[in-house]
Amino acid sequence: KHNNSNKDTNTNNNNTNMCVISSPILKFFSDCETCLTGKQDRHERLVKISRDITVKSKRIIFILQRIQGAEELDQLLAEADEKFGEVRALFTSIARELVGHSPFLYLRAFSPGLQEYIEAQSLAEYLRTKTLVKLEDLQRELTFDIDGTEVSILVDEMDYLQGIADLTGELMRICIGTMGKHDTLPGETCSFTREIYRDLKRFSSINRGLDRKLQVMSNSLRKMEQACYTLVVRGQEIPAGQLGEAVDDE
Amino acid sequence: KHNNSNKDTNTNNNNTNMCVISSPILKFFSDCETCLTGKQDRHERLVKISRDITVKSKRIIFILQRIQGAEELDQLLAEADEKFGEVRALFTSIARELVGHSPFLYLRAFSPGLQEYIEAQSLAEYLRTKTLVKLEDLQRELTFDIDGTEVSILVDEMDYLQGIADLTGELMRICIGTMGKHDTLPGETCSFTREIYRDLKRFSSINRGLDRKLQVMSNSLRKMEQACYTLVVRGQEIPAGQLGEAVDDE
Amino acid sequence: FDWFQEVNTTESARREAIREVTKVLEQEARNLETILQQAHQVKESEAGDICAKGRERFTAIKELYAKLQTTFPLELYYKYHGCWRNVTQNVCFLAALLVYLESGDLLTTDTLTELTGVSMQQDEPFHIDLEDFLLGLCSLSNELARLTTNCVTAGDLSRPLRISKFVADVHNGFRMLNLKNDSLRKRFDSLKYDMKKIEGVVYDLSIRGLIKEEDK
Amino acid sequence: FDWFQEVNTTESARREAIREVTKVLEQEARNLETILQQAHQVKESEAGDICAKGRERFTAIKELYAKLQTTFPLELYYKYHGCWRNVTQNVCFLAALLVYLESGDLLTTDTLTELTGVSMQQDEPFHIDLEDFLLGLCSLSNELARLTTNCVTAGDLSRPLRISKFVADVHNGFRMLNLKNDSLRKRFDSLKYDMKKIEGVVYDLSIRGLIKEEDK
Amino acid sequence: FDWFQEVNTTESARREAIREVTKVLEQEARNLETILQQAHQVKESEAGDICAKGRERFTAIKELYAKLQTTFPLELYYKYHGCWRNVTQNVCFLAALLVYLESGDLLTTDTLTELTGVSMQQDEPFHIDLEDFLLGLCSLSNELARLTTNCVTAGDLSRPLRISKFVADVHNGFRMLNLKNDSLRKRFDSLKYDMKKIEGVVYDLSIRGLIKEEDK
Amino acid sequence: FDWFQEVNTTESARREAIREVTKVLEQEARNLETILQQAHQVKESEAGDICAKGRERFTAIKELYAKLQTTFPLELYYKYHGCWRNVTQNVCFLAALLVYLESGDLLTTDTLTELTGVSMQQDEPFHIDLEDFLLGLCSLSNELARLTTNCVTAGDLSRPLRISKFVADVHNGFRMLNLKNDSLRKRFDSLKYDMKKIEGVVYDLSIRGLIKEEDK
Amino acid sequence: FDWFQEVNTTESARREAIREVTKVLEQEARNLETILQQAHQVKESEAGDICAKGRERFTAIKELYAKLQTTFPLELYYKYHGCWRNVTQNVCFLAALLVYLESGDLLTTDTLTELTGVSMQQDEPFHIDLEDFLLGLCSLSNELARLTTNCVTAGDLSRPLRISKFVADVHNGFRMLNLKNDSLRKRFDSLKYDMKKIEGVVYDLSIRGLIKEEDK
Amino acid sequence: FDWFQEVNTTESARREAIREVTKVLEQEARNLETILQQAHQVKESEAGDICAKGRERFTAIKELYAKLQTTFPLELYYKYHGCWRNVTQNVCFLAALLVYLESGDLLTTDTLTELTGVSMQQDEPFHIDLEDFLLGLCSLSNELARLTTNCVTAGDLSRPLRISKFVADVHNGFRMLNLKNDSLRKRFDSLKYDMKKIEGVVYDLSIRGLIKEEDK
Ligand SMILES: [Mn+2]
Ligand SMILES: [Mn+2]
Repeated sequence: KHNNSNKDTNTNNNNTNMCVISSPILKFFSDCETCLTGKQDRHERLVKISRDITVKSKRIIFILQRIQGAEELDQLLAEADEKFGEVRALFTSIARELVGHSPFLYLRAFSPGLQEYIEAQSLAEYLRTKTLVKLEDLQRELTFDIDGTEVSILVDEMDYLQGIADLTGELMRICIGTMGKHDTLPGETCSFTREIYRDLKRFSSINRGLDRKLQVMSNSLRKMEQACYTLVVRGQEIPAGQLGEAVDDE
Repeated sequence: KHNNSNKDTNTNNNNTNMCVISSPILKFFSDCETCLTGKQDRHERLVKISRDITVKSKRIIFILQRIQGAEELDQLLAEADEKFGEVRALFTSIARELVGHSPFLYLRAFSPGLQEYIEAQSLAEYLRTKTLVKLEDLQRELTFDIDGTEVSILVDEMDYLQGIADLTGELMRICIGTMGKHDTLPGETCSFTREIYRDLKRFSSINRGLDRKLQVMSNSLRKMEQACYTLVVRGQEIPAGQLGEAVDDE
Repeated sequence: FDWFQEVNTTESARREAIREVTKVLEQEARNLETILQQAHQVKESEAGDICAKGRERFTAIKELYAKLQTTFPLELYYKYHGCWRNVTQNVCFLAALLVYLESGDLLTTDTLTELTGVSMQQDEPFHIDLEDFLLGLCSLSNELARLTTNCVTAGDLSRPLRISKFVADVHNGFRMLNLKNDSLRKRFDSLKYDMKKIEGVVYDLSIRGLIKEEDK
Repeated sequence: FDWFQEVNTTESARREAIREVTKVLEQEARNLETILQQAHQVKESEAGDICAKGRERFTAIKELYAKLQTTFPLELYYKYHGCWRNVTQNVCFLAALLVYLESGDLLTTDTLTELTGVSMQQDEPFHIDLEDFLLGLCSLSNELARLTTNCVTAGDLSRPLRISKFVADVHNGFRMLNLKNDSLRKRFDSLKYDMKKIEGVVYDLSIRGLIKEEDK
Repeated sequence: FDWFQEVNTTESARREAIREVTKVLEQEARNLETILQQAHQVKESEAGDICAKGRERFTAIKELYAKLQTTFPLELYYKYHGCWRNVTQNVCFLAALLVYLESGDLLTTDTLTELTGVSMQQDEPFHIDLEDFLLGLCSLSNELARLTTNCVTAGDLSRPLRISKFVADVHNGFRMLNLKNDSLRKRFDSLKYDMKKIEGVVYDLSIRGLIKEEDK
Repeated sequence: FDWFQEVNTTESARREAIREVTKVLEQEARNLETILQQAHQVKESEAGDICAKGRERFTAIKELYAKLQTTFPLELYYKYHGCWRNVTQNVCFLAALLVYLESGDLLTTDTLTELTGVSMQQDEPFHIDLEDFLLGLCSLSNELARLTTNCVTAGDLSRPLRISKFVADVHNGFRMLNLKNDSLRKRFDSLKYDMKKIEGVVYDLSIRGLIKEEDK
Repeated sequence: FDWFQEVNTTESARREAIREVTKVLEQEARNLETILQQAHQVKESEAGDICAKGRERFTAIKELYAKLQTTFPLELYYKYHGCWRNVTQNVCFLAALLVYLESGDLLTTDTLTELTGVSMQQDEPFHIDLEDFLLGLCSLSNELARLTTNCVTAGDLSRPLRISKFVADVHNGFRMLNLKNDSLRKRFDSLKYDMKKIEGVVYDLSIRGLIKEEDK
Repeated sequence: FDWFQEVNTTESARREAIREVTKVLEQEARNLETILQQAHQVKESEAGDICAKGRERFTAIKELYAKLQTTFPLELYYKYHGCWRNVTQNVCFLAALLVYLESGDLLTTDTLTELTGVSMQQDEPFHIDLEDFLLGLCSLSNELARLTTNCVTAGDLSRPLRISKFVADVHNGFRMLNLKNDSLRKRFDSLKYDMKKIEGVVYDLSIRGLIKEEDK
């Protein structure tokens, strides 16, 4: 009762978008509303695209996990490439949303998808060339020309490293899965992971996130080393007196 | 080398969907694949719709939070109803996805949206009729006729109670926000919350989830009681010798 | 809130009833497991008896599943699914183990339905969830890995190769699936280890020339 | 991974540089706050002097913001945003307090830009984030609530009503926003309490007839 | 292992029996709480009726405690103590609230024994643990803090001062204890907070001249 | 490894000895607190007696600190610091409260050294850590906020204004410090809150004309 | 509150006394473990000496258990049970290991009582809790798994098969129990794992023809 | 408060200085680790080169420890201990690994002092804390477990047995200690696990006849 000084202003902001906004304060807040709602909506749209990217990237990884012998590799990579095309289309939509906005402002919205994509891309790259995908190559793949503007979905080093850490998990699965079926892959993946691990270990305790990733990598590496060990130990044994037969068997 | 017994089967399941699947085991797993992928895809679609429902419901709540005097109520409710129409359309999409599937299997996908909707709906209902929305009324609103089949998006009691617990949070905001501007709302919301709390308290320690909700409610209730107390204490004071003036002021 | 009192009572009663049935079901599964565990100690040729005894126990299990379906409205299947998940996975595993011991084949959905009386059609009101079935198969390979070493200990040298082929087939099937990062994927990863272990046994036999040519 | 070494070094250097600047910025903001805090102890009429001193300090703040912009590539603004969020919210609050003390008006984006040298256009490479600005306004109402009681203590009975109107306007503005369940919404909830508190003072004055008719 | 199996079964049966009784006990405690909660809405003078109804419910509670003692050998008291801890704390709180509403006095151990039929002698085989009693008292002050504001809202201006004195006495008692136990120490801190809150209400009334001189 | 074993034993013995002393120290601090708490119930003029009694207790505390220094080699001060942190913060608070009640002044480091026999020179082997001292001061303002409302209730209307000025000074002192430490910053925020509360009391008195002009 | 204070003091004293005894008990258990650990390095035939030495140490352990029973009223057994749980589990493990090394048999409850002087009757005032006993058995199989590989390394090829049978029996016993308890179930899973490991060793020996026919 | 401000500034400056040195120390430790990690890929005979390179790096580490001691008054050792704990544990581990690779012996405290220039006398003002040393040894066994499998993979079949004996000795040493400290106890459990793993490798080699008789 003692405070009805602002009843008037109340009534004309009930539906903010329809009626004329008189006071400059309300005008300012009305602009804020537009800006904040725009942000929220864009965030939502990006989350949705990101989820689609995650699903598709995971499926690419599953395709690549089917590798056993060397001969199927090309076919699997071809299959994966087809799917990568679809993922690229999704990234184009993200780029379209980001025209004129900082990717870092919306990073939280799409970084799960981005990380899964990096995981898939680096796995494909490893199987194709036996090398680690480079951040700059990924970055080039994620730069788009949207109506004449160049839009980069900037890949943060930490997102990249997260992807690499996840990659070693997948390499571990391939190492275990192809053991005894593929001549070189188990050993190669193990050495490759060991090198990555040793190189990255140099940067430990710089960044807490990195340390967690190193821990994950270390676990995968140990599993791979253990598997290679088992294979070697078993192979070392040539039962006395049956040497001849064993050679025959090969 | 010692195990290449199944190389043959390997080669023809590389791209599972294209070539003929010979063995019955692979046939079975191929069916599994279809089933699991279908589930995953449906889950994803439901998550997306649910996020849309959450956003829209939150905005409805914000519209209703704008209430100050009694006179604006109708207009705000009308505005809210319009938005509720949009939300209902989204629920229809959910129902369409659920034809032939158990809502509980996908509950995790859409329950955030459902809870936020219940919160919005119960707030609107309270402001309209000063009563608590009934579970059966909500359930009726969420039953759809999809191409002749009746599909119910079943509302779990726990989802309902979660919505009610959140409702008391919003009532608390209304109580504080309309204090000194609206004659009856602050006191009414406080008593209403107190009744809900006392009624629900009877079921405490039956269910851990419910206990957490009761804790939230209890906090809101205390804030409202404190606010009402402040108003009353202040109003009790009529400075000696200025009695006349104070009455004038009203 | 009296309606809530009522809902609550119904709910509690239902959960209690389900709990009762699953408790007995768990006990039955444990008994069945004890029977089938004996397969580790006997020759393959003598497994028939064990299997026969095992198959008998399914009568009780079938009845319990029938009873379970009367404890709640079937459209709420997935609401209470968590209560019998574990035991159903175990039953699937045991059924698959039984069928393997009997015939060396993979448990089919039809046989499972025959044994438990429950359909595997995912759109039936009451059914066995596909994931539970697959998790049961993972347990099967784990048990077969143990069986492989034990039957070598017992002097049965022809089974390992057959088991190896069987598990490789199951593994190939699993590789076709798109799994999320869930418990199924974890179990699938451990299936790989089981397969390696079995292959190891086959290798051990083969370098000693203990595998007959006709088995290959 | 040598490139990573390099990236890491650049990154560390940048963060260090930003940290340096924001540290000084925080110190400057603290100094400014100490000055403006004196408003609680003086009459409104004597606030001019305080305001003048306060406005001077913005020269340093402006320079620091200019310096901040040289420490990293501006397109990475939101990557490092977390480093200066807190201090920027504080600067917004202090600017808003200064402007209110000077003129009784709400800080406009133009004035803020004038004081800090930073644009509020959200698509400029370096700008003041809208949310930080709004959080600053929440702090303002909190401070004004304190000012309201203190100026009554100091015998200044005409300000409360004016402050009350001002804060009510800000509150009305906030009510137009669609907020998520984030820190802004929390601060908005506490703004309501500040408003109640100020209204309480006005009420206390009005029942004692201490509000002049012309102020209403 | 048969003997173990047997022990195991006895154990399960006991826990089941205890669970049954405590479940009903919890229900009774909740009913009692619902009754006593009404004290927040009525005048002090009308509380008598509520108290009478509340006291009646203790007949059932007493019986349940008697029954609880028959479910297990009493020398195993502390083995199962965890099962009824929570509800006993709640019962202590409710007894203390009842006694306070009736007489304004602190619940004595004798009265508690009278109400529940359980001794508080810590060396009796079945007793109420001291800690549970003290935790109940902490809940009491929390409830009284709420009661204080609500009775002012309801226009009863004489109670706050009395509640304030009562809670200050309880607080003094607590301070003597050497509280090692973490949960008790935490609750003691909250008791302190409640006391301050009640003192705040008394202050609010004092400054507005709403406390009669004779109450002081 | 024998040498390690020995080190280990010494270590345990030391911790045990420290634990013994701090336990008694905690008891003494509790006794002292009980005495000083009475200040809430008496007029300012009668506080002298309480203060005298309180000062006496410091003899015991001083001795205990002396004893504490004999339990371990002083160069390991910070190794065991955690063991007496809490009690030392409490002692600082009580010393500060005592001094405020006696003289209305802020506890100086010299007086603290006089009372406890422990230096505050941070480079002395055994000293009172600065942070512990500051945390004690935060507790002081919290206690003074309570005292403020209680003395209004008791009809003592001249103290709030003086307390308000005192706490504002303490607050100003704190604001100068660049607080990095988390727990200290949190407590500083609560100091701010206490100050506002005390200002609120002064406001309440002001608007009712209960503050004498000469006090201002 | 004086009475409470008293209860509090008794309580502290008791816990202190219990702590003292269990500390020595832990030391004794560690000594015993060091002795029994030597079994990993010697031939089975030479274990007799180790066992004799181990058995001697139980005199001290027996005395300590006797002493423990004097530190508190026995009806409060389960109140303080947590204090000696860990060490008792360890003692059970060591007793079981001793008995296995001596005779290849499973520790009986009678032997345990003989060694420790404590009954295993669950209704005796002071007894060894069944769960603690079972957890000790789990530790035993873990140790035996280690022993199995080590004795193969040491060239003792006949033990693995016997250990394998022993652990399989223990495992079968456990499977009968309806394990609700979480920690026990977890340890049971690890027992399963140990059994498989031991079976693996037997397999390794079998396939290399290193198991004598008469051992089977 | 000026004095406080000053103390505060000194404090900040010291922490900054310590931070600087430990940062470089961490970098050096990481470089050393990268070098020693290569031991996993080379034959034992070629390790000499790696060790030589590794030993060189200790010159820098020694200097850094010397520098660290100049950054603060040494009697405040334990105040800042937390800042270099982690890196010191790492340095201890690396020193122990280096010594093991060089000679197959356990790092002695003298050698550690020689390498780092820091005493291990626990009463020296600046020393290496015993716990940090022990934690470093735990890391060593973990690394040796990895080394054991890797050197088998690399075809070096004679090392595992030697590593196994070494780690068993360390384990025996540890068992003597009365480990109260939680983190140390946890790490001791993992040491046990590492030992079992290494024993497993020795077993794998033994059973396949891959260990030469003279190595035993
Ligand atoms: Mn992955
Ligand atoms: Mn809400």
